[in-house]
Amino acid sequence: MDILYKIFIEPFVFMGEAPDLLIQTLWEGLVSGVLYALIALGFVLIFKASGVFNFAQGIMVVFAALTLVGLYEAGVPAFLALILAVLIMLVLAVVVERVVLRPLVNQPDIILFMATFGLTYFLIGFGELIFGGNPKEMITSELYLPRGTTEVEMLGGFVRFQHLDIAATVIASIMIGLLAVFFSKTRIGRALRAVADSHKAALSVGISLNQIWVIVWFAAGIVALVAGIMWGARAGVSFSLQIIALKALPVLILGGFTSIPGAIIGGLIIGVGEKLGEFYWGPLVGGGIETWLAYVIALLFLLYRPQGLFGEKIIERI
Amino acid sequence: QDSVYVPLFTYRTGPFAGSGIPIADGMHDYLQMLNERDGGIGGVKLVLEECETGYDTKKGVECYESVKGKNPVIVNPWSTGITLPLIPRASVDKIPILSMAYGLSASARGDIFPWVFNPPATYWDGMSMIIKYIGEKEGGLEKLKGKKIGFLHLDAAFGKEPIPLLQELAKQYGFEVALYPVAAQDMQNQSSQWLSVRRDRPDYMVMWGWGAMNGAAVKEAVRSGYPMDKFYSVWWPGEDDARAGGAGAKGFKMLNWHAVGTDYPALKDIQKHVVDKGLSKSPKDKVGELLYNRGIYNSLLIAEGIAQAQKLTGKKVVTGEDVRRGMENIKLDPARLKELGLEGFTDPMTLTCTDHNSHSAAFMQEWDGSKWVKISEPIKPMTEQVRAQLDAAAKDYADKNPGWPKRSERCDNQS
Amino acid sequence: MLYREAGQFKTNYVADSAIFPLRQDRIGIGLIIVAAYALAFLGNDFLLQAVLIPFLVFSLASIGLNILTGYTGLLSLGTGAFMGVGAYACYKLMTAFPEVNVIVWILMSGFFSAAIGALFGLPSLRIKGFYLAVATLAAQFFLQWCFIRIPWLVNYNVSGALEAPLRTLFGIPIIGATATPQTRYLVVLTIVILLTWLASNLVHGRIGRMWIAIRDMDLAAELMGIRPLQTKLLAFAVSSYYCGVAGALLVFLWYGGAEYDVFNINQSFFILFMVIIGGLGSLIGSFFGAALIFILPIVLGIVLPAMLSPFGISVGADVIEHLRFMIVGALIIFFLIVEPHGLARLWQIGKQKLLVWPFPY
Amino acid sequence: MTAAALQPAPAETVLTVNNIEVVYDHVILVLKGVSLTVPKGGIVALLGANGAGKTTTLKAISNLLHAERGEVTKGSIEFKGERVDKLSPNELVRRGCIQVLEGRHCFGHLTIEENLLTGAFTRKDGNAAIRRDIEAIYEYFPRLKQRRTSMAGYTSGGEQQMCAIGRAMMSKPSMILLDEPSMGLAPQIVEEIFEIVRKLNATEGVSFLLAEQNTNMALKYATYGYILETGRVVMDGPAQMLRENEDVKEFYLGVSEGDRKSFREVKSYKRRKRWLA
Amino acid sequence: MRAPDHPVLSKGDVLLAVENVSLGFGGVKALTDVSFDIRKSEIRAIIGPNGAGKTSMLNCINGFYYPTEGRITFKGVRRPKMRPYEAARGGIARTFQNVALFKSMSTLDNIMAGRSIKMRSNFFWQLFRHGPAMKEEVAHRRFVEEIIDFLEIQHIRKTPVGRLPYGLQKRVELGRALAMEPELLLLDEPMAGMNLEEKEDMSRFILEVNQQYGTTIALIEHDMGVVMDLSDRVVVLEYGRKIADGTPAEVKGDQRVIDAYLGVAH
Ligand SMILES: Nc1ncnc2c1ncn2[C@@H]1O[C@H](COP(=O)(O)OP(=O)(O)OP(=O)(O)O)[C@@H](O)[C@H]1O
Ligand SMILES: Nc1ncnc2c1ncn2[C@@H]1O[C@H](COP(=O)(O)OP(=O)(O)OP(=O)(O)O)[C@@H](O)[C@H]1O
Ligand SMILES: [Mg+2]
Ligand SMILES: [Mg+2]
Repeated sequence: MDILYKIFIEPFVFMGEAPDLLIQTLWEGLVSGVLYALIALGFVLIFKASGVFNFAQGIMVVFAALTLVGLYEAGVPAFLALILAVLIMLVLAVVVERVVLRPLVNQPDIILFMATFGLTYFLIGFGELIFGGNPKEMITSELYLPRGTTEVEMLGGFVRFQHLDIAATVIASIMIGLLAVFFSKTRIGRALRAVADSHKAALSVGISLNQIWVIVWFAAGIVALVAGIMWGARAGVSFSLQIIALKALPVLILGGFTSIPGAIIGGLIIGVGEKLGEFYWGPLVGGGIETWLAYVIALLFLLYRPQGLFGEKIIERI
Repeated sequence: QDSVYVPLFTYRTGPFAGSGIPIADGMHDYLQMLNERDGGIGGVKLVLEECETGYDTKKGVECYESVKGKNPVIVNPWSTGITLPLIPRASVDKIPILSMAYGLSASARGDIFPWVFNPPATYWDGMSMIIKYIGEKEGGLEKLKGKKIGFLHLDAAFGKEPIPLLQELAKQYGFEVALYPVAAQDMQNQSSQWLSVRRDRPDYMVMWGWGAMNGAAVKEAVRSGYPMDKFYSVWWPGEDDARAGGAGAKGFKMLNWHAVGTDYPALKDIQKHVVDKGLSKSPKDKVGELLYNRGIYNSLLIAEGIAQAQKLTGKKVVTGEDVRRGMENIKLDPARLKELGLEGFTDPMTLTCTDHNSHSAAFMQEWDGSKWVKISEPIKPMTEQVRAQLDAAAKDYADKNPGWPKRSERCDNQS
Repeated sequence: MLYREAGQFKTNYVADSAIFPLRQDRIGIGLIIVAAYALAFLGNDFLLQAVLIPFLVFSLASIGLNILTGYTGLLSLGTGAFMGVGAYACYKLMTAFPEVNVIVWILMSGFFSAAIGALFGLPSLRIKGFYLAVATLAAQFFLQWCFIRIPWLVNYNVSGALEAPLRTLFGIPIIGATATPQTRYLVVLTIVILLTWLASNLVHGRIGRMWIAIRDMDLAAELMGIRPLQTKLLAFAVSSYYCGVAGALLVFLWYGGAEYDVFNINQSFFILFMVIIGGLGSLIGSFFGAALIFILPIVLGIVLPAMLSPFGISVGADVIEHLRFMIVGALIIFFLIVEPHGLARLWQIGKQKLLVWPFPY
Repeated sequence: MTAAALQPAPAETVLTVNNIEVVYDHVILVLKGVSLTVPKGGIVALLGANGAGKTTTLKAISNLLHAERGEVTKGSIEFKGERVDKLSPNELVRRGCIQVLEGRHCFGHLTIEENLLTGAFTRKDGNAAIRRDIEAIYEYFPRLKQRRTSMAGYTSGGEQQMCAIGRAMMSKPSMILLDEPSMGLAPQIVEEIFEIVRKLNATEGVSFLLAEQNTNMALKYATYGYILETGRVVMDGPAQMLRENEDVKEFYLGVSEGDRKSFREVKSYKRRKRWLA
Repeated sequence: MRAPDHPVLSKGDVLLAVENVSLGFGGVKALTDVSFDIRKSEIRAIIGPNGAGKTSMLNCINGFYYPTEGRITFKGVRRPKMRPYEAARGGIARTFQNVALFKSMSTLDNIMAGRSIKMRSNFFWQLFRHGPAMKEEVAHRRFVEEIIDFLEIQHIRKTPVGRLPYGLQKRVELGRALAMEPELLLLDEPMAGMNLEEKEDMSRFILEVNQQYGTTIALIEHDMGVVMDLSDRVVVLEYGRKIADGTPAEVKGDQRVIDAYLGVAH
C-alpha cells in the first residue's frame, strides 16, 4: 500500500505543494526537449530524403561546433567563422554525396546506415586530428547569444529562466518552422519523400538524387551547427557531446522518422516526460532512471502507433 | 645505452580527452625532463612510449598486452575500468600497477595486493577529508547533525565507491545524505539532478565526477543558483572545468594533494629542457595547471619507484619486479622533495609493504574565478572509518577470489 | 585449378544438403580449425590474449546478433546488454555453485540472456525496422542500469565490478589470473567452434528458413503458416543465448574482470557493425566482420608507426589513433561500396570467380 | 537477318544501342551483345521469353543498371546522336527519355496525385501546364482520378500500374521505355494503354521502346520488333513481318495451326525449339 | 493449434462460402456485400476491372484482412478473426500479385520454406541436424524435388530467387504454395507478365494440380483466354460488388460484364 501511495499519490501531492518546482521542471523538460529535437531534426532531414539513418549526425554536431570555435580560436572573427563553418558543412555535404552516397544508391537502408558509421569514424579521427581532443568553450557572447537568468516570482516560489534557454527555444522553433514549410510546400519536399520511398523509382522519374542529397545533407549540416552552438553553450564543445546524440533516438522514434513536427513534439514529450519522471518518481528507485525512461516512453507510444506519432504509415500490403 | 621501458597509457582522444590530455602531457614531460636533464634515472635512459586507450577498457587491455612483452617497469592505466582487469594479471606478469588515487581502493593493502599501488589517498580518504573539512567549517563534526549533504556522482563503480562510507559517516554524525547519480551518457545533461538539488536543498554538495561531467556540473550549479562555496569536489576537476562556470563558479572547492603553478625548480627544468625545446605537446600556458601537475605527480612516483629499485638492487636496468620493491620504499619527505626540486609541491608521503597508499593528507583549494587557491592546511583522513572500509573490502576481494595468492613477494622495509 | 566443383556429384539428398557441399570447402574448413588449434602453441601471448581471444568472443557475439538481425531481419541495439546478462548470470552461478564446473555455467548463462532477450523481443510483433531499435535500446539502457543498481548481481563487491575467481578444468586453471592465455584460448576456441557448428545447423535447417522467410517478407511468411511471434521470439532467444555466452567469455576468459561499462551501447554498435560489414545472414561473415572491425585497428596501430617512421615522421600515439579512426572509417565505406552485402559476399564472389577461372564469367 | 533488308530506309534514329554487354554483380553475364535502334517517332517492340534480358536492356539504356549493381561492360548507347551511357538517369530524363519500370514501383507513401506530380519533376513549364496534363491523365485512367488522394501503396496492382505509366507521361518525354505496360491490367485498360501509345506517337511524335509479353498487342501497335533470347537478339524485323513468321506465330502468338488453341489442350511435348540452343 | 474436425468433403461440396462480405478502409469500400462459394475441386475464377476488389477478396479469405461485415466459412467452419497463419495451417495457400518470394533464398529453400508447417522435428534435433531432423529434411526434400520436377525448374534449383526473371519467380511462387499441400489454392494473377508459351506452361500446371490432387483453386487473372479455358465457374466483381457469377460461357455473354470489363465481346 505504501508503495502504491508513493507511486500514485505522493508525487502529485508534491506537485501541488510546490507548484513553482513543477513549473521549473516543466520548463527544464521543455528546454531539453527542444534541444533534443534540434538534434533529432538533423536525423529526420536525412532520413526523410533518403531513408538513411544517419549515424554520423552526432559527430556532425560536434564537428560543426568545433569548426566554428576552432576557426574563432585561430583568429577568425566570430561571424566570419560562422559563415565559414556553414561553408564547410556544405563542402562536407558535397563530399559525402560524392564519396559515400552516390556509389551506394539503391542499397538497403542498413547498408547506408553502416556507411554513415564509417563516416562517423572518419570524422572523429579527422576532427580530433585538426582540432585536438580537448574541450573548448562555445563563443556564446561573441555570437550575441544572451546570457544570464531571469527569476520570476510565482506561486509562492520562484522559477528561473535562462536567457540562453529562451534563445535556444526561439531559434529552434523558427528553424523547425522554416524547414517544415520548405519541405512540405515545395517541389523539392515532394521529391524528397519520393527518394526516401524508393531510390530506384525516383531515379527513373528523373529526380536527381545527387542534388537532393547535397541539399539535405547541407540542411542537416546547418541544423547540426545550430545544435552544436546551443549544446556547446550549455555543455561545452568536445567530442563527448556526440553521446548526447543518442538522446535523439527515442525522440526520433517517438515522433516518427520522417516528420519534422514529429521531431519537435517527440522532443517535448521525451524532454518533459523524462524530467517529470526523474524528478518525481526517480527517487523511488534511487534516481538515474532518466537513462532509460525516454526509451520506455517511446516504446509505449510505439506499441500504440508502430510508426511513431507522426511517422509515415508503414504500408502492409501483399 | 642502457634503458628502461616506461609505457604511458594516455587518452588524448575520446570523450574524456579533456582531462586526459593535460595529464598525459604532465606525465610525459616530467620523465622527458629527467631524460634531457639527467640522462634518465641513475644513468639509465627512460624509453617513453604512449599507448592511446581512449579511456576505453577494450583498448586499455589491448595496450597492456602490447606493452607486456617489452618488459615495462610499471603500468599506469589511468582508468578504473582498465585497472580492474589488470589487477589479477599484474602478479602473474610481474608488472606493478600504479593507479594513482583511483582504481580499486582495497588495493591500498599491500599485503594482499603486492603489485598494485594507489597512492596517495583512496576515495574513502578523500570523502572523509571533505566531510571533515565541512564539519570544521560548521564548527565541529557534531554540528553536522540535521544537515543535508548531497552527493553528485558518476553512476559507475568509481562514483559509487564512497557511498558506503558517506552513509556510515552520516549515521555517525547524524547528517542526511541525498544521492544524485549521473549516468555516463547524461554527463553533460544534468538538469534533472540539479532540479532535485533545488528541491532537496542540501546544505552542501559533494561531487565525484570525471571528464565532461565536472564542467557540466559546475555550469549547472551556476545555472541553478546553487551557492558555489558549498560545492565540493574530489580531486578530479581541472581549471577548464571550473572555468566553464564563468564568473559564477567562484567559490567552488576541491580537494587536492599537490600544488598548481610552476614555481618549482623541477617545473622550471621542464620548461627549460622540454617545453622550450619543443619536446612537449602541451601548450605553454597549460604547464603548471592542475591536471598537468597531476601528471607530474604520477611520473614523480614512477621515477621514485625506479630510483628506489636501483638503490635496492644495485642494478641500473631494473625490471618490473624491482620497481615493485622500489615503489614499496618510496619515501617523499621534505628533504627528498627538495632534492628533486619539488619542495612544497606536495605533502610528505611514504609507501610500505603493507601500505600501498599512504593515506596522505590533502588540502582544500578554491576557485577564485581564474585560478585555484589553496585555502586549508592539510586535512588528515579519518583513518579509523577508512581503515574499516578498507579491511572489509580487501577481505571481501580475497574471499570472493578463492585461490588469491598469499603475499610471497619479498619486503624490504619490514619494521 | 584446384578449386573446381566438376566431378563432385551428389547421389543423395543428405550429401546435397550438406552445409559444405564442395570437397575443397570441407578440406579448407578442416585446415582452418587445425590451424586455429595450432595457433595456441605457435602464437605469442599478445596474439592470443589481445587478438585471438577477443576476436573469437566478438565473432560469437556477432553470430548471435547475426541470427537476429542478419537472418531474421530484426534490428537490435541491445547486444551489449544481452552480453551483460550472460556475464552477470555466469558470475552469480559460478560463485553460488563453485563446485559445478564453470564451463557448464558459461553455457548455462546464455539461457538467462535468452529469456531476457525473448522478453524484450515481445514488441517485435508490432514494431518493425528501425522502430524496433527502440525496444532493444530500452533493454540496453534498462539492463545497464540494473547492472549498476543491483549490487546483488556482483555479490555486493565494493568495486561494483565483476571479478574472475579462479576456476579450473581438469585441474588446469581456465579462469582467474593464473590461467594462461593458451588454455583460455583453447577453451574459447572450442566453445566458439561448437556453438558455430550448432548455429550453422540451425540456420541451414527448417528454423533457419523460417527466420529468413520472416526477414525477406514477413507477411508472405505468415500467409504460409509461419507464426511470426514464435519465430521472432525464438530468434531473439537464440541470438541472446549466443550473446550471453559471448558476454561471459568476454568477462571471464578475456578481461578477467570488468565493470558494467563494457556492456554499454557502444558495445552494441560495435557488434552490429561487425555483423553488417561481415555480411548480414552469413555465419562466416560474422568472423570476417569481427576481424575487420576488431583486428584491423590493432594491425593499423602496429603498422602505421612502422610505415611512417621510414619517412622520418614520428607521430604521437594520439595522431596514430586519429589516423586509425580515419582509415578504419574510410575502409568501412570502401568495403561497403565494393560489396554492400558484406565481406561474406565478397568471399563468395571470389570463390565463384575461382570456380570459373580463368574465364571472367 | 535478312529482315533488315526489308526495312525501309530508316528515318532519323533517336536511340541506338550498339552491341552492349551487361554484367550483374561482376560475375553474371546477362546481355551478350545486343544492338537495336529506334527510329524517331517509331514504336519498337522488344520481345522475348522470361529472362531473355528485355528489362536489362531497357535499364541499360536508362542508366538504372548502376543502382542494381549491374554494369555495361561493352558497347555504346546513343540517344539523339549523343553518347548517353555515362549520364545520370535524371539527366537522361531531362533530355526526354524516361522509363516505366517493370513491376510498378510507385512511391507507396505518396498519394496517386503526388506520384503523378513527381513525374513532372524535371519540367519547367509551370504549374498550369502540369495541372492540365494531370487532368489529361485522369481522363485516360478515370480509375486514378477516383483514387487520387489514396496513398499509392494501398491501391490495387492495376491502379499502381496505371499510376506508373501516368507518372512517366507527366515528364513530357520524347521517348518512353515501357517495360511490360500491360502487366496486371484488365483487358480494356490494356487496349486503352496501347491506344495512348499510338496517340502520343502520332500526335506528339513520342518514340517508344516497348518490352512486352503480350506479343499480340505489341506487334499490333509496333512498327518494328526485336526478339531477344538469353541475352542475344535472335531476330528482328518490321512488325508485319514478325507477325507472319511461322515461329513467332507458334511461340509467341499461339496461332500455329491457324486456330487459337485452348489452354486446356496444351501439352508439354510440343516445341522446345529455340533459335539458340 | 486447435484443429477443428473438418467434415470430409467430396468433389462438388461447398468448400468455402463467402456470405455478404463487405470490407472498407476508411472511406474506401473495397468490397460490398459479396457472396459466392467455392466448391471442392473446382477452378473458380475471380475477374473484374482493376481495383474491383479481387485481391482484397483473397486477402479476406486467408485472414490477411478481416471483413467488416459478413462471414466466410471454410469447410463448414466459420472462423472469425482468423490469423493468416491459421488459415495456412488450415489448408489455404496462395500466390501473390506482386511476387512475394523470399528474395535471398534459393528456389529450393523457398519451396522448402513452404513446407515449414509440415515439419515437426524439434529444436533439439534441429540443433544437431541429425536423427529425426535430418530424416525429415530428406523426406521433405524429396517431396520438394517432385514439385521442382513438376514445374520444370530444376535448372534454377540453387539460384537465389531475387535474380530470377519475373516469370520464373511466379513459377517458384506456385511451387512454394504447392509445397503446403493446400486444399484451397488462391492464385493472384499467376500469369501476369508471361508470354504465351509460359502461360501455356502455367495453365498446364494449374490443371494438373487440380486434376491430380483434386486441389481447389481460386484464380484471379486478366487474360480472358486463360480464364475462359481453365475455370469451371467465374465470379465477376466491379467496384467491390459482385455483378455476375456463372460458367465462363454465361459470364462472357453477360452484358454487364462486357460493359464493365471485357470492353468487347471475346
Ligand atoms: N539484379 C540482378 N542480379 C543478377 N542477375 C540478374 C539481376 N537482374 C536480372 N538478372 C538476370 O538477368 C537475366 C535477364 O533478366 P531480365 O529481367 O532482363 O529479363 P526479362 O527479359 O525482362 O524477363 P521478364 O520477362 O521475366 O521480365 C535473368 O536471367 C536474370 O536472372
Ligand atoms: N489496405 C488498404 N487500404 C486502403 N485501400 C485499400 C487497401 N487494400 C485495397 N484497397 C483498395 O481497395 C480496392 C480494391 O483493391 P484490390 O487490390 O482488391 O483490387 P483488385 O481487384 O485486385 O485490382 P487489380 O486487378 O488492379 O489487382 C482498390 O481501390 C484499393 O485501392
Ligand atoms: Mg522484364
Ligand atoms: Mg489485385
